[in-house]
Amino acid sequence: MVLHTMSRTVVLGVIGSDAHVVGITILEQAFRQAGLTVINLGVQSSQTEFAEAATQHDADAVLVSSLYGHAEQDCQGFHETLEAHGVDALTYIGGNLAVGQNDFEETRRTFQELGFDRVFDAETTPEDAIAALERDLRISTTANERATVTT
Amino acid sequence: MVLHTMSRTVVLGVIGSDAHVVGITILEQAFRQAGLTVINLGVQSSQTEFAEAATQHDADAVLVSSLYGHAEQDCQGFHETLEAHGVDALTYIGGNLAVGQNDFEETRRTFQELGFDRVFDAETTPEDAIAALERDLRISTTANERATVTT
Amino acid sequence: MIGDEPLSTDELRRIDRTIRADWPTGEAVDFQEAVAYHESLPRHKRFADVLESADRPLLQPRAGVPLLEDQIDLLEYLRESGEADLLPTTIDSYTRDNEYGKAQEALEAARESGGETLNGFPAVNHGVDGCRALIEAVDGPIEVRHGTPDARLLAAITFAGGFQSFEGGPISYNIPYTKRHDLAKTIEHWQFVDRLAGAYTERGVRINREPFGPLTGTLVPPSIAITVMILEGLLAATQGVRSLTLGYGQVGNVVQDVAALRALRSLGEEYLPNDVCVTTVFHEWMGGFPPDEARASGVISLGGLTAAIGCPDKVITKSPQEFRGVPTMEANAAGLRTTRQIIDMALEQTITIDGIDDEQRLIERETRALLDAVDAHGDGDLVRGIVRAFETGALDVPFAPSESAQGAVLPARDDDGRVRILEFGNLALSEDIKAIHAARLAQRAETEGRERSFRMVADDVDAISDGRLIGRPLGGERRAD
Amino acid sequence: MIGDEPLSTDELRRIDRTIRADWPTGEAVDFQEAVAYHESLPRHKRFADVLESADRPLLQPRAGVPLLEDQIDLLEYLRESGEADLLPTTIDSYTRDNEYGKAQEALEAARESGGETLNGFPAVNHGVDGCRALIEAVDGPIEVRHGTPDARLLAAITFAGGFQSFEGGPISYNIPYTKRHDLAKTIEHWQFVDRLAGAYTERGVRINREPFGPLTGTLVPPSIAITVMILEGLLAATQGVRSLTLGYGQVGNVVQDVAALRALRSLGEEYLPNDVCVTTVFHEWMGGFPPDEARASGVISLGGLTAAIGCPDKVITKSPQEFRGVPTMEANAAGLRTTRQIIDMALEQTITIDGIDDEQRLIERETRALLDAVDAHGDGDLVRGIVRAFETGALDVPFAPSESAQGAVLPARDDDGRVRILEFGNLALSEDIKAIHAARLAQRAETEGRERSFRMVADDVDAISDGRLIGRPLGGERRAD
Ligand code: B12
Ligand code: B12
Repeated sequence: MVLHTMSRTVVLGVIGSDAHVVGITILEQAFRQAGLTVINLGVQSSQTEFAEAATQHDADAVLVSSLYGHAEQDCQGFHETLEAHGVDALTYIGGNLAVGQNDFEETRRTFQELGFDRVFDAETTPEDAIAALERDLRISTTANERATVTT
Repeated sequence: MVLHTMSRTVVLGVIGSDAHVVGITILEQAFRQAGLTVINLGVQSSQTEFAEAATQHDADAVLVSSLYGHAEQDCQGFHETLEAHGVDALTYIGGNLAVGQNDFEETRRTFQELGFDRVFDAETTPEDAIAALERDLRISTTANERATVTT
Repeated sequence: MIGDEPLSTDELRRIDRTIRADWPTGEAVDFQEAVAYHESLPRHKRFADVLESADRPLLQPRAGVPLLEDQIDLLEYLRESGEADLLPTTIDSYTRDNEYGKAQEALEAARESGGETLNGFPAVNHGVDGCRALIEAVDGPIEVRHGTPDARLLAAITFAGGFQSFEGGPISYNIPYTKRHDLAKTIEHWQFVDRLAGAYTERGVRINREPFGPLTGTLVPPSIAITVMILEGLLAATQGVRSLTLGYGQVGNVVQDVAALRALRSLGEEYLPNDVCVTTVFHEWMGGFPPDEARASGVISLGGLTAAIGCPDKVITKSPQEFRGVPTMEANAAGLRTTRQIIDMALEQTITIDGIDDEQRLIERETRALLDAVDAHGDGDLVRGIVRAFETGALDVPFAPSESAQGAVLPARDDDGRVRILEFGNLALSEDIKAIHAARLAQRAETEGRERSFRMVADDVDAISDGRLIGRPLGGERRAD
Repeated sequence: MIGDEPLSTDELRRIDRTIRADWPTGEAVDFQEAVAYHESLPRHKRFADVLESADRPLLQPRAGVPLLEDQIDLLEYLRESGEADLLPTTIDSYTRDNEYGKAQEALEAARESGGETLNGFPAVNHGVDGCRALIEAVDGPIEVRHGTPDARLLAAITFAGGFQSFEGGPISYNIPYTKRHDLAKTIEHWQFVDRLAGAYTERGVRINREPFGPLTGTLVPPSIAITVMILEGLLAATQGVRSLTLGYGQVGNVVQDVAALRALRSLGEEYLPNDVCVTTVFHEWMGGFPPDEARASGVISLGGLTAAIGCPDKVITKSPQEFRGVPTMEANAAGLRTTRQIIDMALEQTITIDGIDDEQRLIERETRALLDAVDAHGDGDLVRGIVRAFETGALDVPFAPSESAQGAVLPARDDDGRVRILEFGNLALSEDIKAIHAARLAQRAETEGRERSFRMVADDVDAISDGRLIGRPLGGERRAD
């Protein structure tokens, strides 16, 4: 099966008042190498900034990063904000999503309920993220395939 | 309260086929410094050797050491052997008394049931052992005092 | 723009009044009464005295939870079971953003649910009395650790609350910690913090100040970190601070780390006024940790060993749970004890490593060059020099998220694992120094049979969490399996 | 008394028949068939090949449980989750005493209850087929580790069972491990083991042999350990062993440990015949551990760091649960990964420490003196020399429980934490070497303001478990609180 060349646009940023920039810097470079168009909002980006960038660049995916432990508070109403801006894109979130030594499955559920299509832990490599994007951004994606790349 | 000078005799040894000698070497020296007469049987001593030495030297206490994890098997019938030799002495056992990462309280119970007056873990210092001997070898020892030095 | 001048007493009073109005707890601050309170504290709770009179590296963890009672229990646990010599109180992220209202909501939620609604101790919300309750309940000296660009109210309340040590500075708590805070403004805010510390100092209460040495924590070249430390030290000294602890974050190459610690101490003593007591703090590896507690203990131990050789006055320890999130108190204490064991075993023996002097000389040359550039940018004023040097990129920090810095510098390890500079941007280093870095990195590129590129940087960022020091092309495989 | 001569084929056959009759499982051993079996094993299970071709120190834990299935699971776990390069099978204490009947009872009890009735894997009782099932199920090379003075049947069965590495030797598994075994007799028994390994070797199946370097594990002066290693190596070489791994147990002073590893390798290569491939193994601290997993990780890490500098071919790791008892498999794997992390981080950088050459020279001088003394005691025969040297105390091991040794040597650390000799007994060292030791210990005594005495030895025995390297009078307080 031949993969479609990736000429898709993704919006990437760190939400809330989180300043952990290294992860998205690495992701940005890797995504570009993989042929994606990347709009990197940088750290400390607000929900509105994500939504506006997604509208402006007609993004296929909105990728939210959060490391500092306040992701849940910062993402309350995130999908409503996107919707209000008319954004209909895939949404991912990744990083250290909870304060403390939580069970990741619980964390995943929390963020899925908030509306994210995929939830990634801090062990996610850029390759994992690209593999997920490659599958999700194809014209037809079966639910089955989607499940197998969920990390 | 003045402590009686210690002019008592103790038999010390490592039981079974255990060769860990360092602990009893340290204990022997410390006991001597504390004024005790020490009969050190060395490592790999049998129940009979303990009993015979205790009879021969009219020991006040018999101190068994075991590190290698076979103490329970090695001490089956130990008190019967002592009795058969007419030994009526205080008995202590100490060291790494179980194989693996066991709960020490359980181990203590096992060896108390085997008849030992006191059971010591591997964190026991020579000073702890001497303190216990000092109390137990006094003419009158109250049950209460005895409980407080149990380690 | 303000200059590098001591704030006048009037200015200090005026700002003090303004910022104390930012949140109701500000009202309770009374400087005179606070000085008397500090005087009532026993000697073993006086941070500067304990640190400056230590005869072996003291250990300090990071720790902060929302509720007062929990914070007391946590610190007492770390002191008793972790054998911590110095204690921290890490402040939550809302407070760092001066969002005291949000912190209050979260604090109340925590009081009700006991949940993890905040990633630290909201000291402003706890107020002077809350802080004092903490100081009194914990039997050791405690430092405020945060990451707040505008920490004026936090300082006013925690100083009055009995804390005698305060981390951060206008560069180190701006460049790595924020995107939009203006650097000049941040310096102005920290002049207040330092002047306030100075005012206490003049009354005999020596507040210890600790610029945050690790910056972005990720492959920061030693000379950049040391330059920032000296600049912040100078700014603080101008305001009357007399107890300064300069920091440095482990990069993982023992020779480079020991050389950096020595350069930090020697340049710190050289550049700072004589009446300032300079101490140093070594942070165990501040970059990405292995996602495995056992491997993390190995990283922590290499830090401890380095500290035993480099002999800083203080070591900030990491926990084996660093990768995953805020550690349990048991893991936090474990990081302390692992460090204590290896430091103490290594301290009792002479370990003299070759090549430290050469590396130290290189670090010092670079640092002097950067400091000279700041000076040149300032036309006689240090504040102006700092702001302009960051503007032009003459001074820069790798991975800096701040818009006040260029963030153009890219670091990479050389063949020996020492951190060198791959992209300089406008960093004010001479051509011959740049040539040294280029040569070292060319050597590595040759070893690896690949070009010098961002790929190397990315590999190096992951190397330690992947179980290596250098991000060699093959090392990367490990993570995938 | 037997001499240092190769056993004849007839003798080998005769003994083989006798000892195989000691326990029913002996019957199944068939040398020819076993050689063919070994030939069928894949290269990555051939111990000597894997070890001798490694390009960084390989890691090996200790591990043995009674039941076959459990042992398979344990080793596979250590290989996968612990990333062990080489695997062990530690034998139980009854087998070590040749009490196969008792081992059988305990094994059957374990099969019924699953309980911890044995402290290791009773390989003789499991027999050739049981051993092969283990070799086949585990995807890596496995060594037999035990402590058995008379290991003839154990060797016959485990060699036929597919094991290609076997720890121990007539001195190292007698002097530290038993009280009453006669040394001459033990040497005779090991001649059989080594000759059998030699017979396999001649057929192309190179069985790796590993004398046990740490001896009593407690402050053993390096020259004593190295002397024993070379003596056992020579005895084994006489019988046809061609793959020899000489061992050394960490004492905790980095300079002394690295010097000892270098001396071990260089003297090993010098003294052993050219056709023997000599490798070295470093044991992480073999003495008393701290009763705390966090502190134990610090001790383990110092071992890893030392290994990265000393570069042995193999490292035997400890677990953070060493103090309490046989570790859980998780803790065992943790010890491996902590070691791997610090070794790999340190290996990628140059760490050149001063003073190693001087210490190495001293160790080599001492070792040569001891070897010369053994030679002199032997009137031309090595076996006689060894037995007599131990009888007179010309060669001796501290804390030796064996009646075949004087056990008169007492070690203590000097002011730098290096292990020196306090009481020499009759140890065959020259007066000038003794003077060096005496001077170093006198210096320490002065530092501490106390006499050289057994108290120092006792304090040193406890020092590492108390969180220190040297048993200073004050360090002792720690344990009490
Ligand atoms: C370096 C670091 C810092 C630096 C950051 C510098 C900077 N500006 O970037 C400094 C020292 C300034 C810092 C500050 C703080 N930090 Co910090 N920091 C770290 C550390 C050690 C490494 C982070 C890192 O750079 N990793 C390397 C990069 C490459 O990995 P990554 O960020 O995880 O990103 C990868 C994946 O997660 C994934 N990913 C990330 N986002 C996304 C998004 C999507 C959509 C996908 C698919 C994948 C993905 O892909 C990336 C590439 O592989 C981590 C702990 C750790 N991981 O070891 C703590 C850590 C993240 N920090 C933490 C905390 C609490 C803080 C502070 C709040 C408090 C403090 N200790 O001072 C402040 C926060 C300041 C702020 N306002 O944000 C906590 C978070 C706690 C939690 N969630 O429970 C951690 C886990 C440490 C800990 N154990 O306590 N920190
Ligand atoms: C050194 C050592 C060895 C040396 C011993 C050399 C010698 N001949 O003495 C060598 C390497 C030869 C060895 C061999 C073995 N060992 Co070993 N060894 C140790 C080690 C590391 C230190 C022991 C020591 O010397 N401690 C220092 C002394 C001063 O302390 P101590 O012995 O604990 O004694 C003190 C206290 O326990 C107490 N005490 C002791 N006895 C008594 C008695 C009384 C009455 C009282 C009051 C107090 C008391 O007071 C002493 C002074 O403070 C321990 C682990 C540890 N503790 O760190 C393992 C350990 C004891 N060994 C162990 C094992 C399994 C073995 C072997 C069976 C297998 C193997 N690994 O090869 C063989 C056994 C051989 C045999 N036949 O006995 C296990 C025991 C497992 C268990 N119980 O669950 C341990 C715990 C290691 C482990 N975690 O697996 N070992």
